[in-house]
Amino acid sequence: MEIIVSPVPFYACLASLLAVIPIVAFGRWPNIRETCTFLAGAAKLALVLAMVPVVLKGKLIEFTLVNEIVKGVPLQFRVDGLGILFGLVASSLWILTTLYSTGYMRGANEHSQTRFYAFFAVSLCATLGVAFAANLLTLYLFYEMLSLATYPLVTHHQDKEARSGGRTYLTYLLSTSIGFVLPAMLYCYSKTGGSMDFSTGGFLAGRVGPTEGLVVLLLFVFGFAKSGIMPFHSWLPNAMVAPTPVSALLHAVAVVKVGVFCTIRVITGVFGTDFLQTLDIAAVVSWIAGFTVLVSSLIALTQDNLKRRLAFSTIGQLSYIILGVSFLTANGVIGSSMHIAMHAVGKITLFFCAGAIYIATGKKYVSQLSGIGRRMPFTMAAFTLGSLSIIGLPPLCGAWSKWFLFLGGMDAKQYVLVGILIVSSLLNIAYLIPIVIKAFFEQPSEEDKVDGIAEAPLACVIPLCCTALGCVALFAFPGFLHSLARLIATTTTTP
Amino acid sequence: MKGLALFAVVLTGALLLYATGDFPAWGSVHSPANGGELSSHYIENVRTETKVPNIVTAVLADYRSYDTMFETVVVFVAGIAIIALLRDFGNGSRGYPPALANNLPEEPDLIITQTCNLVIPVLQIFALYVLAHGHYSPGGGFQGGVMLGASYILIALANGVEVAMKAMSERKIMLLAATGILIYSGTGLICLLLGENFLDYHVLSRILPTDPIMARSHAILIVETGVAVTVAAIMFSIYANLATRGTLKGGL
Amino acid sequence: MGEQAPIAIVLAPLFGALLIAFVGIRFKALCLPVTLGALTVSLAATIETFRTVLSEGEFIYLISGWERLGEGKGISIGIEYRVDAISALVLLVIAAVSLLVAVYSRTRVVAETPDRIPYYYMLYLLLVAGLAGMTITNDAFNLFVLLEISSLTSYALIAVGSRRAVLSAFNYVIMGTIGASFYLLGVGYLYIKTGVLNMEDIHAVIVANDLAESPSIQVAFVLILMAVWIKMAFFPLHAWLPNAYSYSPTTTGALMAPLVTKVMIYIMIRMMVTVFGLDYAFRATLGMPFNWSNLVVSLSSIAIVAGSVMALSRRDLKKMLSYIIIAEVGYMVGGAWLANERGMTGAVYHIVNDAFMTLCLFLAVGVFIARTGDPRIAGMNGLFKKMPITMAAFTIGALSMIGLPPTCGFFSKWYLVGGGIEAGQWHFVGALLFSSLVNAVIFFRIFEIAYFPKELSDPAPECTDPDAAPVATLQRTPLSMSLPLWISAIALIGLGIFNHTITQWIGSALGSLKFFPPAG
Amino acid sequence: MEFVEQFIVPKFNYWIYVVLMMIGMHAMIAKNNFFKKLIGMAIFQTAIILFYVSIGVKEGANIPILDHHMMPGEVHANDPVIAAKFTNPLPHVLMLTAIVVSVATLGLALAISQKIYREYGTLEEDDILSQIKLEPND
Repeated sequence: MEIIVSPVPFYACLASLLAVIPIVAFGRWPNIRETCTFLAGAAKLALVLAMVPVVLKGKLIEFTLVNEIVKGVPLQFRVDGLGILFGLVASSLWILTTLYSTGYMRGANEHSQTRFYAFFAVSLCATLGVAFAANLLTLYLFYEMLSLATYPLVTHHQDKEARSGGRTYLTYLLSTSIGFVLPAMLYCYSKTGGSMDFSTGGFLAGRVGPTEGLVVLLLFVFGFAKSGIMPFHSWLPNAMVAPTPVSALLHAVAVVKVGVFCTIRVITGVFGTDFLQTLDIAAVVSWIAGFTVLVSSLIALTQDNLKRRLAFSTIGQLSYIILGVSFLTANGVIGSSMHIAMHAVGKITLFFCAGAIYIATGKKYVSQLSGIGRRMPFTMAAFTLGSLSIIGLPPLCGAWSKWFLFLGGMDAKQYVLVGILIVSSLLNIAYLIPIVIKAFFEQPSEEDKVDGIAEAPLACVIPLCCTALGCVALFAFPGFLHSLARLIATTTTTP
Repeated sequence: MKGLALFAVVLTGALLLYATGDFPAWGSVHSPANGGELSSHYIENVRTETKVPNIVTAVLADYRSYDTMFETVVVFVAGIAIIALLRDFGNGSRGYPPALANNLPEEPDLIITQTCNLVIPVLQIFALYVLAHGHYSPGGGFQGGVMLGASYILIALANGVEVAMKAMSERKIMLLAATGILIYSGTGLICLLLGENFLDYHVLSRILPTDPIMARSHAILIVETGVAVTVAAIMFSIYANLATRGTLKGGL
Repeated sequence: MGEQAPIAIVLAPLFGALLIAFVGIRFKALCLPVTLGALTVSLAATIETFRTVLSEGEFIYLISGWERLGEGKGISIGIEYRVDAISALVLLVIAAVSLLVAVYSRTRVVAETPDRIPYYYMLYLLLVAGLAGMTITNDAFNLFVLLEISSLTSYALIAVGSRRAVLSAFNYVIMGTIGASFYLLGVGYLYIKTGVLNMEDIHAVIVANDLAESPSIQVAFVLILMAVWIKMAFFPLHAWLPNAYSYSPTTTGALMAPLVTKVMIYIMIRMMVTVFGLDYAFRATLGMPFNWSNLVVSLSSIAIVAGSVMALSRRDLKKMLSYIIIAEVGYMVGGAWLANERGMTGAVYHIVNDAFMTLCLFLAVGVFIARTGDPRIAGMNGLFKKMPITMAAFTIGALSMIGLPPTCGFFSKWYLVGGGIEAGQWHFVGALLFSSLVNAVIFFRIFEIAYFPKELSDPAPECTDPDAAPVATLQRTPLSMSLPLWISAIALIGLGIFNHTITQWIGSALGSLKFFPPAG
Repeated sequence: MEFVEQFIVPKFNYWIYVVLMMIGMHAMIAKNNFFKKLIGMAIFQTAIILFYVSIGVKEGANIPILDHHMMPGEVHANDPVIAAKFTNPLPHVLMLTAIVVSVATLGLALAISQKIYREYGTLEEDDILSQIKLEPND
């Protein structure tokens, strides 16, 4: 495969990190500060977009920052299909989220906004770092950076609830990454004699037996607990104490997707799908993911807090992605890759809506939402679109990824798991659609009655409309994403 | 705790005794330590290499002079450490149990003072002899220095620390102690400045009117003097601080 | 002058101390400048030495100019310095840390020991001279003399502190003397069988006369190991350390905590590598059904776990850090005994890292105590808001202790855990990871306290110690305190990023050694 | 009896040093009184000196001073010196250093114990520990 050496991925990563300096410097002038964030976001997106055509041609973009960070392992960026797909999702949604958080943070009159924007930018840097990491160590470095950078965001309110939420957050993420990933990574390092480059066939291929392979695989899968796989999922609902923009971008897009992204990298780049096939151990991961899908959907049904319900929904959806890739078939990988983008667009819409509702009315619970659709028609319309996309109904983008996941499962002849996928889609309907019905068709209680439309600030409503329309648009024009996903599938699986 | 201590001690003892079975016979001329190249070299070549008959002095102040310099520094460290810990810098005797307050007889005892006056000059002369004769007989800087220090301690014992402090004030102690080490390390430094390694005395023949081998012999005397000065000052200082609990008033 | 640089490393602090004795006693204001000057010269000499080592490899400096005797390598009749990449690295750490702490001490020494400033700085400089001398010497007995210099100075530097410090200093004297005497005995047992005192010569004689099975050599090995273990506070011989470090004056703690244990670990490695030889160190069995490597690695796993657990329950900041040091000692001892090159590299690399990590944390804690007057963890309430810059540096230090990238602590773990995996010592790997997690718990609990302000239920304890003069709390952090703190924090990241270069240096010194897989 | 003849009699000085050292070490660890600990320390260190000096003994050798052995007049620089005629000087040199070190350590330890007495009014470890327990700090 042709390799182009270019520092663009590094610059894309750096763009948001450098933005921290002006953000902190202009902390006293909110308008300038937010402009800086926007500029950084635009620059980042532009850099990522510039790489897309090159990657679509089947080339790789590589940049080595440090020749040998430890013996034999460079600090290196390499952009391939999967990386660019994820980077694109994260950086484009960052701009929308920035717009949204301007409205949200000012609307809610939050404290320490400068800190908020600064750490947000750092988190994005880490996210892109993970996306473009060329080897396991680089990936791990940025993974840990993301865990730490998001802690101040999760605990932004600095109250008792934030404290316990933050504690759970770090306990889960750090203990799994130090306790599981680090030894697994070092095991790989000592097995391969120093190389940890993600490669098509997997760098561990042929070097471990089934038992060690399974142990290492599980260490990785559980170790990247950002993917919310059960039983290491409970940080995610607890992290919902964060301000909504954080929940939206980080806990529906960046952080959690980093988790699944890492898992995909492990399955495709560390082990390689072919090797896993010969070891015949991927089914274990499939079953864990399937279990997570089912159980999280059931739990979501019982949640009254809107954001928590969405969080459990996220846990389930993330496991779709893991499930898809663990089928080890081309269609499964396509479905997983596309679901990274599709779920991101859909879920961020839902979170934006939840935040908008909170800003406009102060309501957090599903049971309080009766009749709110009349008051906030745009928000709730967007919510409906987002929900349908998550469920996977046409004409919304979620349909595509679910379709490919379904095909992948059929190819792998995992009919039970396919059944679980279908059941879980039904459960999605069960926990999302009642909200829509409640909002539009129930009568609001007396004290909630407001005449006319009372939406959240415009800065909140515009982004959520954009993403909702995005759900539709991606259904209509999935070609670009599909070709990326196909590229990923062809480079990682044998047809 | 006691049982544990006994266990540890017996264990260590058993270990040490276990090894004695392996030792060469006591007094053996051919044991590695006694018959080895290192010790034989010192004995056989000390005359040609340093012209110092006392082999111990030669090894101490020439072959292993770096060790000896730091040995002097150890003394210096002990001296300043004790001052740093005990010396009461005018804060009064805060924290003293009342029983310890100094109640000394006003008048020093006549017989003791007179005897001391007799002994002290002799002692000091003898100390200088021990120091200077270290090349030819047992003796040297440490021994001479301790005697010199003892003479001041004797003054303090007889007349009280204040009287001794008149001869050897605190400021002087510090200066002398540092000077002693400076003499030693300065000798080494001169060698270094003359273009040889630290403490390589033979190069001193360029500034001393002797040949390189005699230069070693002379240099040994110089550094031994340094040792004596430091040791004398610090010995007295340790006594003065310990005996007066840092007040430097009164005494035992 | 380049070839005289090694001796200047030790002489500069010595002459600095003498200069203070001459002028500093009268002009107290000159003490600190003299100290700084001496340490700067020492640092410059260290850097020069380091450059020589890098360009020319390991070299010998003959003190007194006595050439070696006889054919081939011969035997040494004088005292030599021997510098290789590892000792040069340790020397660099000593010089850099002591200079930083000296800068830091500007306000602290005046505040805590106002009437003893010149004595304090003399002891300080001599401690540095002793540590550097121990690191650089190639003579087993000379090492004992310098060991005693560093011990005596550290006893005194601890005992000038508060009421409790004196007591812990006494315990330290007892333990330290046992340790030093064991070392002396060990050298005696070596001497009786080999007849030489130079470290390399001892090794040569052991090999030439095939003394590996000799009980005297084995006992000497045990004695020397016990000695260095006592001095480095290797669990369960650690009892002297926590009180000594936590009750001593701020500067003493900040100087000793990073350096003393680390230098002793270096000495242990030196003994293993140079005196006894790795084959001996890892394989000697003393007639027991185990070999040393497995035994010591198991002991260090216990040390790591025990140190971490004890740190967890401390409420006093410095004490908590002291127990973490005990755990860290376990890291390095274990790494050195893993019997493979990666573990040894990790151990040496961690000496450097741990020195700067402990330095950073002790300096930060010193600033907290100076500002709040409260040594408890609870006293850090709301500090993120009050002093964000200091907290940021503390955070870097803490992250390094936990072992999160990109700080150097992560890369130490990388080598140590990697070495553990390679050696198949899974309990050591487990202990390291456990300790990382415990450190994470400890430090994030501190972060929570500092980040989530809360009304304190009980105010800072009244000072009941009549001798501990109520030191006024500072309103602002002076530059002399924040600058060293920041340099150490940045060093943590720098050491992490350049870990490959550093380990290559270490590897160049270890390269010629043969690492044997542990038998059984 | 054979054991005594074989292992103890020819090396009795090593046995003595070990016994002395153990006495000192036991006092250092187990004694309650700080001053007794220091006495133990002195015994401990002296025992080591005994050990070292024992190393250097040579049967039939004289003290390591050349002129003392060879009368004035017979000494010429060319005369070979026979190593077997002089005791080993090196242990003596080393012990000179060790003595100084132990004096310094003892002095410092005395100063520290004096300071402890000043602070706590006693040198008994038990009493001091019970005093510390009453303090609110820690």
